[in-house]
Amino acid sequence: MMHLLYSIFVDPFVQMGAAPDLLVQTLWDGLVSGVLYALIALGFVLIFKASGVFNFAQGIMVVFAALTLVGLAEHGVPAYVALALTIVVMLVLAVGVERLILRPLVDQPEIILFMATFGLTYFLIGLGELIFGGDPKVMIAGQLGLPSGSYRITMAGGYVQLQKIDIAAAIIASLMVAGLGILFNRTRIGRALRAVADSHRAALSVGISLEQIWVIVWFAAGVVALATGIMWGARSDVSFALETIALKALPVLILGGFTSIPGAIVGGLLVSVRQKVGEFYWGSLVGGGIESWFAYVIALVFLLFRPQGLFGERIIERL
Amino acid sequence: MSERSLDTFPRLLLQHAAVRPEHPAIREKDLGIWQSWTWSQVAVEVRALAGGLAELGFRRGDSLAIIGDNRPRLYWAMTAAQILGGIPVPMYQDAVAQELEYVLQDAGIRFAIAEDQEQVDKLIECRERSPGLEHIFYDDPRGLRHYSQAFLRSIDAVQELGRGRSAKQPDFIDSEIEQGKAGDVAIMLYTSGTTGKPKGVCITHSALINAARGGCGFDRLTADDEILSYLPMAWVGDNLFSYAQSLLAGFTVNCPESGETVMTDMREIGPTYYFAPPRVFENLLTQVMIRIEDAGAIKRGMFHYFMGVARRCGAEILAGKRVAAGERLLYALGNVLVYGPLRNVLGMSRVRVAYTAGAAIGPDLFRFYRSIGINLKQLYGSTETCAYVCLQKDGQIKLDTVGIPAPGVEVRIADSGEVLVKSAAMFKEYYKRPDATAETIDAEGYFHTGDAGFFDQDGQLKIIDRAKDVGKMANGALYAPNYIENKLKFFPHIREAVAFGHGRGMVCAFVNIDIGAVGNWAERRNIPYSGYTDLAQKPEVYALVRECVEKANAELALDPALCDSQVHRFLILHKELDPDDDELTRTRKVRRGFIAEKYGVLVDALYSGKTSQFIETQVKFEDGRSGKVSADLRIEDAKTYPPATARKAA
Amino acid sequence: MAVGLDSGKKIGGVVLGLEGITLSFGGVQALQDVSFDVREHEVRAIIGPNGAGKSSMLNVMNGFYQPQQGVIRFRGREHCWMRPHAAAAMGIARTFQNIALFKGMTVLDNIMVGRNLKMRCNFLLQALRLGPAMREEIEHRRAAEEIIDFLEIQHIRRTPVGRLPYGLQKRVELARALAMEPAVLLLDEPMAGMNLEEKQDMCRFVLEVNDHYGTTVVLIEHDMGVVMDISDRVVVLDYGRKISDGTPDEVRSDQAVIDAYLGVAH
Amino acid sequence: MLYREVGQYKTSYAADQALLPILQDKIGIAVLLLIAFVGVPLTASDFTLNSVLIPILIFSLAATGLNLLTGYTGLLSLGTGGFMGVGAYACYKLMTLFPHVNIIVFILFSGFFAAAVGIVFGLPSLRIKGFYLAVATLAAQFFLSWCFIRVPWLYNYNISASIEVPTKMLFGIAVTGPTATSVTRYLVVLAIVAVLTLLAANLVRGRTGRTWMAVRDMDLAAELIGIRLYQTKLLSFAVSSFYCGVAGAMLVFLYLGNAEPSSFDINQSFLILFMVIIGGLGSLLGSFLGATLIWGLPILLRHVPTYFGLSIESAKVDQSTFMILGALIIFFLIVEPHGLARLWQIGKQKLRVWPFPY
Repeated sequence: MMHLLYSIFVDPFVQMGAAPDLLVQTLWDGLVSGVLYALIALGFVLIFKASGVFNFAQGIMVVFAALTLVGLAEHGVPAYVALALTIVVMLVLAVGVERLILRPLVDQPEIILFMATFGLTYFLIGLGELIFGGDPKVMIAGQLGLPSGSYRITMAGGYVQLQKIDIAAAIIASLMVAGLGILFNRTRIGRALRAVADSHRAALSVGISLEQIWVIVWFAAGVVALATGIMWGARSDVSFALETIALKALPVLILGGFTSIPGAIVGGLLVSVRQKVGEFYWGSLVGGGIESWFAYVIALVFLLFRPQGLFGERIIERL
Repeated sequence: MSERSLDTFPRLLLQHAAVRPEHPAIREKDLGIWQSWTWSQVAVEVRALAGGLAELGFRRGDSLAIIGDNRPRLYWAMTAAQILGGIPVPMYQDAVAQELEYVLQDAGIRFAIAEDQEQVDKLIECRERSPGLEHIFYDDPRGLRHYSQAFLRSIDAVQELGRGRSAKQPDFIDSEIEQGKAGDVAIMLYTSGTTGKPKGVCITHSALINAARGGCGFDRLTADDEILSYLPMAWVGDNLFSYAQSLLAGFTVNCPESGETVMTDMREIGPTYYFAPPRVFENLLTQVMIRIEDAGAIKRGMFHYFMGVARRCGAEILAGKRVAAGERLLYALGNVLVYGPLRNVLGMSRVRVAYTAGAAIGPDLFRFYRSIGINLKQLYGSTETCAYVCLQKDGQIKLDTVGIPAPGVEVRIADSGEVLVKSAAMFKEYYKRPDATAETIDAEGYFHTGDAGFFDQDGQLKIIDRAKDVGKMANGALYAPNYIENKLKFFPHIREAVAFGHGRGMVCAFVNIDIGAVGNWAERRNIPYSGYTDLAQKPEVYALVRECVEKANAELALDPALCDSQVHRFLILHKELDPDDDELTRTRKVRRGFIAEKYGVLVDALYSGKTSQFIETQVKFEDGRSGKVSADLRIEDAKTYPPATARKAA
Repeated sequence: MAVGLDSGKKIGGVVLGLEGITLSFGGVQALQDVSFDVREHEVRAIIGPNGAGKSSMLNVMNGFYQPQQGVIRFRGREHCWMRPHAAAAMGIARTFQNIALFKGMTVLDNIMVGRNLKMRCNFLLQALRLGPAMREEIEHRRAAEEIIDFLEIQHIRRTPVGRLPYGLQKRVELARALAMEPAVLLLDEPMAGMNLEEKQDMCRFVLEVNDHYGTTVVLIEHDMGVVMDISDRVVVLDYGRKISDGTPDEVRSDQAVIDAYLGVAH
Repeated sequence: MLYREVGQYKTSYAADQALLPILQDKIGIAVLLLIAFVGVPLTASDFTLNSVLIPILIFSLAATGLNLLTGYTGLLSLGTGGFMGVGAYACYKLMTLFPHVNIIVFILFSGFFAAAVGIVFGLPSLRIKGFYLAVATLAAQFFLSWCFIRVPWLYNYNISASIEVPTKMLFGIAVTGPTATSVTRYLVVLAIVAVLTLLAANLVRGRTGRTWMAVRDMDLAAELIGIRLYQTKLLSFAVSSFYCGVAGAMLVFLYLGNAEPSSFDINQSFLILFMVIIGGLGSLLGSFLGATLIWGLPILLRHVPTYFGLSIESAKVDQSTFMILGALIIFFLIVEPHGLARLWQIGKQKLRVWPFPY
């Protein structure tokens, strides 16, 4: 018993102190994958904010975008052309989703739309595999001009390794967030988007139809998904295993709240760091692999005390 | 108990309670299910009620007014009154207070049983002017909690009194039943009468039992039959079918939940024995036709195809005649696909015998029901003859006759063409009206029905009109207005028609369109309208009605005796004829004389060749308020056809 | 014709008392120190211009909102706040301004849900539908049917409420509340959005409920004619404060009420 | 057309509230049961029993469980696979600990373990709603999946990390394990599913079902009527998990014969959810229709083309199944959110009013 308590409350911290480089490395790894979580969460939030849809398919959209890009490149399409074409594909997808799912389901309960995105997920999995096959592929990071290799920083008797691609990812993510921030706050479309979040009728008064807005946000989420796919693919492979990152991003959303972009980012980083640290220092206690559910348990406990999330607005129930 | 002693209704009740105590006697849809009472339970209830009535001073010869929808307790009240040697007087539930008051005074009624608050209110209103009404009992206490009048009691309270009485005097009821005689008046029904004030028709136990026994034997009714009783209790038909025959054969009477749910209740119960006046059959058919028009093209096509098959051979198959094997096969297929489901939707799947009477039924309508396998038959009778004069025999059904004289009935045609009837199932007298009684029953004991008719070559009676309405046109030709009106009314778009022609050179008519059928027709053609008056004056509607009139004319032209009765000119009335405005009787017969007087200006306009006429009329609304309806009525000519003599010659 | 209708009605002592109720939402004052009482068997109306805090008042009465200050006294017991289901168990039922029926269920099932508190059979017996559970179902079905009969909704018994027109839904909601056999019935704008005929029907039903079951009725209504016709006493709220309280005649002639109503453009 | 309801009147509430008030339905179900219990065992091939009927029945039961929670109580759960796993592993452990007790007892008893776990993961349901709750059930799914892999005690420290079902006898007949015939297993599964379905039907049309539906349709109003939300939701979680647990135990013991953690992963949860959505939320019949469609679809895709001399690679079949499933989900949500069960009902209604449209 004492041993167990020791290994929970003392040993990990002793380790942290003994090898600060390892701690920093773990933190960095957590932060980096946090950026990717944050990107996925960003896609979720975009769509949720504007159309009230909890898009379960965001994960598969990442895979689908990455697969399309790599698939096109494999057929000899130059990298940048493939990138452009993939963006077009994401636009087509956005239009398709709006026409075939959102429009017929307008005014349905949120939970129905949520389930519809399960359908979309399965459809895209089937379609992706049918077209591109189920084998893992290598991301064309180099052709797209993304850096490879790493920086090594020595510290405290050891070193910390920073992958260049991770740094690039962080930069691109920041740029996208900034871009979206501008889109949301500075443009007419942005005003409409925010209006939609409040009330559908208000959006109509801004002069942009609901349908257009849906296409725009789904397209934006598609582009975010593409970026996420490229980054993630550059770190590992492009495969359907990526799909599960969407599930990992869910707790992020719960912590961040479904409607808050800053929340998505902070939540993504927090969850990821906690997850990595938890796995590294405590995971062995329970046989490892706690990454898969640790974030959920945190989110669950969190939800019990603050059902509307970290940054979400308080809900007042009325009758 | 021997057959001989079963000569009053109370004795019949005791007999069923003894022979089939557990057999359901009556059901009522209440609180969502069919509450049932067995014959023995009914006997107990009726005894209690009779005892209570006696306790409150109901004596031999007293009358008991009964007013309300068909409810078990109201039926029991009839038997209870009969046990005490009293006379139940059922009344129409939609009668207004004045009408009730007349009957209450005429029959000197001291006791009344009402269904609910609505009827109680009417009776209380009557009582203010006719204090002879000493006691009012009610079935449904809803809304009556704070009615503190001493003369008001619930039926439950009366039964409580009765139970108290039988505790003190256990053999009282039985001795009362013992005193009853077959010749006692069992019931008094007020005839609405097309002219004059209503008369109370006194019918004895023996007459009603004879009629019931004749009918039950004729159609082999047994205790296992089921009937839905939804027609007014004040009407002789309901008395014969739901009361007399049920008590004779022991079959089950089913009371619907409310007027709105009759169709649903009918579907649930699935009566084996069914009665309805032609207008009910007509409404049902109209609904069927409207609904099928809303069906998809394939189903609609299939429906019409198989209805065609049924028209060709359905009635013949039902009548057991020879039909080609191919047709028979098609009919069998149609039975699975259309007729069976249709009977099911109508609630008539189990109907073994269905009757219609009260007015002439359109041949198409009659044939429709027979062709889908429903054994619909016609009968002829009146209140005075216990609705028991002629019945159609299975296998000998004709569209335009009312069948052969029923067992035990003698029918004669007077020289004037009037139908005369003599039987054991006849009324005793008009209450306190010996003059009227003498007028209708002649020295030989024949009752003068007032209907004109003749026997055809098969010995079946054909009724053409009321005898007094049959007249002569200016050229001396026979004029039977009812016959013409019925021909018009057989068209689904025409609800009522009033013909004029006695002593005139040509026949003209008023028409009421059927707002349901024509309304639907107009909606399909995108003809907007705001209400009856507006719709009635649409040129399209006039064209529609003219088409009907001309078809009727073409048929009339074929009959040498009636070819002069073709309708030359017509107009569509601006309001629906209404019993509340005295234009129709409560049984919806047109009061031709009254109408001719009320709308004299329109009649004149018809015969003066005008093409339009302004009219303003007082109307009573349902809530008792009155108002005015006015309109400029169009008058149109209809094409007439030359007599068909030429064709006959050829 | 209600012959001698009022003769039998006996208004009893105070059944529900509210003292110094104060309620606010994040700085918005909904109710300020409101006190009034409801007597047994009476029809008590709460009126006031839009936003006067009428619905909030009902929500306090049945425990949906918790007042910051004040005491609710129900049948002699004091409560600072009642939990909604506790309020229901004590005999407070209500209907809602924006109909809160269970849309996916039939009329009969909605009413049967109202019987829920009266049903005792455990879950296992229900699953097996054994004797006691079956008897209980039937007993309560009968009770539900009596309410159906009372409110004249036999013809829609098996219809899912989502498919009913508005007026009938209101009636079904009343039926569901009645199924709870409440001592106090709170009606939030029972006649809102109805046509004249439906209003008359609903008035009749409210009075009959009050009369037949002896239920105390507290209602919010905008139609002044209706309020003045059917209520025994009226309390008037304006901007979360009570400005008048008394019989319809007293309230009608109260200057504060006249001012409040004239001051609000309708 | 087939429904001739005239004359089917009810003289008591008991008859009016019967499970199948219409005579034709009674006959239909009787015939169906007769075929299922007698006809099928006599005629069906091993393939039909093993690969079609047994799994369909088991998944129908799991879908019924999820439907009680999601369709009737309105609580979306993505943890079905996990709850099924609890049942399976509980049954396995019970069997190991008490090898002489009848296996059928354990299959049923394992449901209680699943119910207990269900209650624990249902605890957040009072505070959180909608997809937040769905996420909470995902936590259950991931946690339980992880347990099935990382807690070796559960699979008796088996090296392969899977559980193997030994042969167990009932009245001298093998019901589980490699020697049990498919007919025996089919009959056991059928009997359990039939009885549990009957119980579920009783529940949903009684007080419990009504409180569940009330909570689903409008939880605030339900509370104001005196329904205790917490108890109601937890009961729903418990009963739902019980059904899933039994289904999970049957899946391993009467169908698969051995279980790997992947049998109870998130994909299983989704599959069952899809069965419920396509079959019909809030309809027990729907659970069966959905399970039949979703299980039958790939079998059809695999076998039908061969009749026409075509052959499709099995990978392609899987991929098309995914696509069709996804499209079907969206289609049903748009066109008929109440799924196949509603289509069935509409068809039945059409037959009842035939030849009229209403």
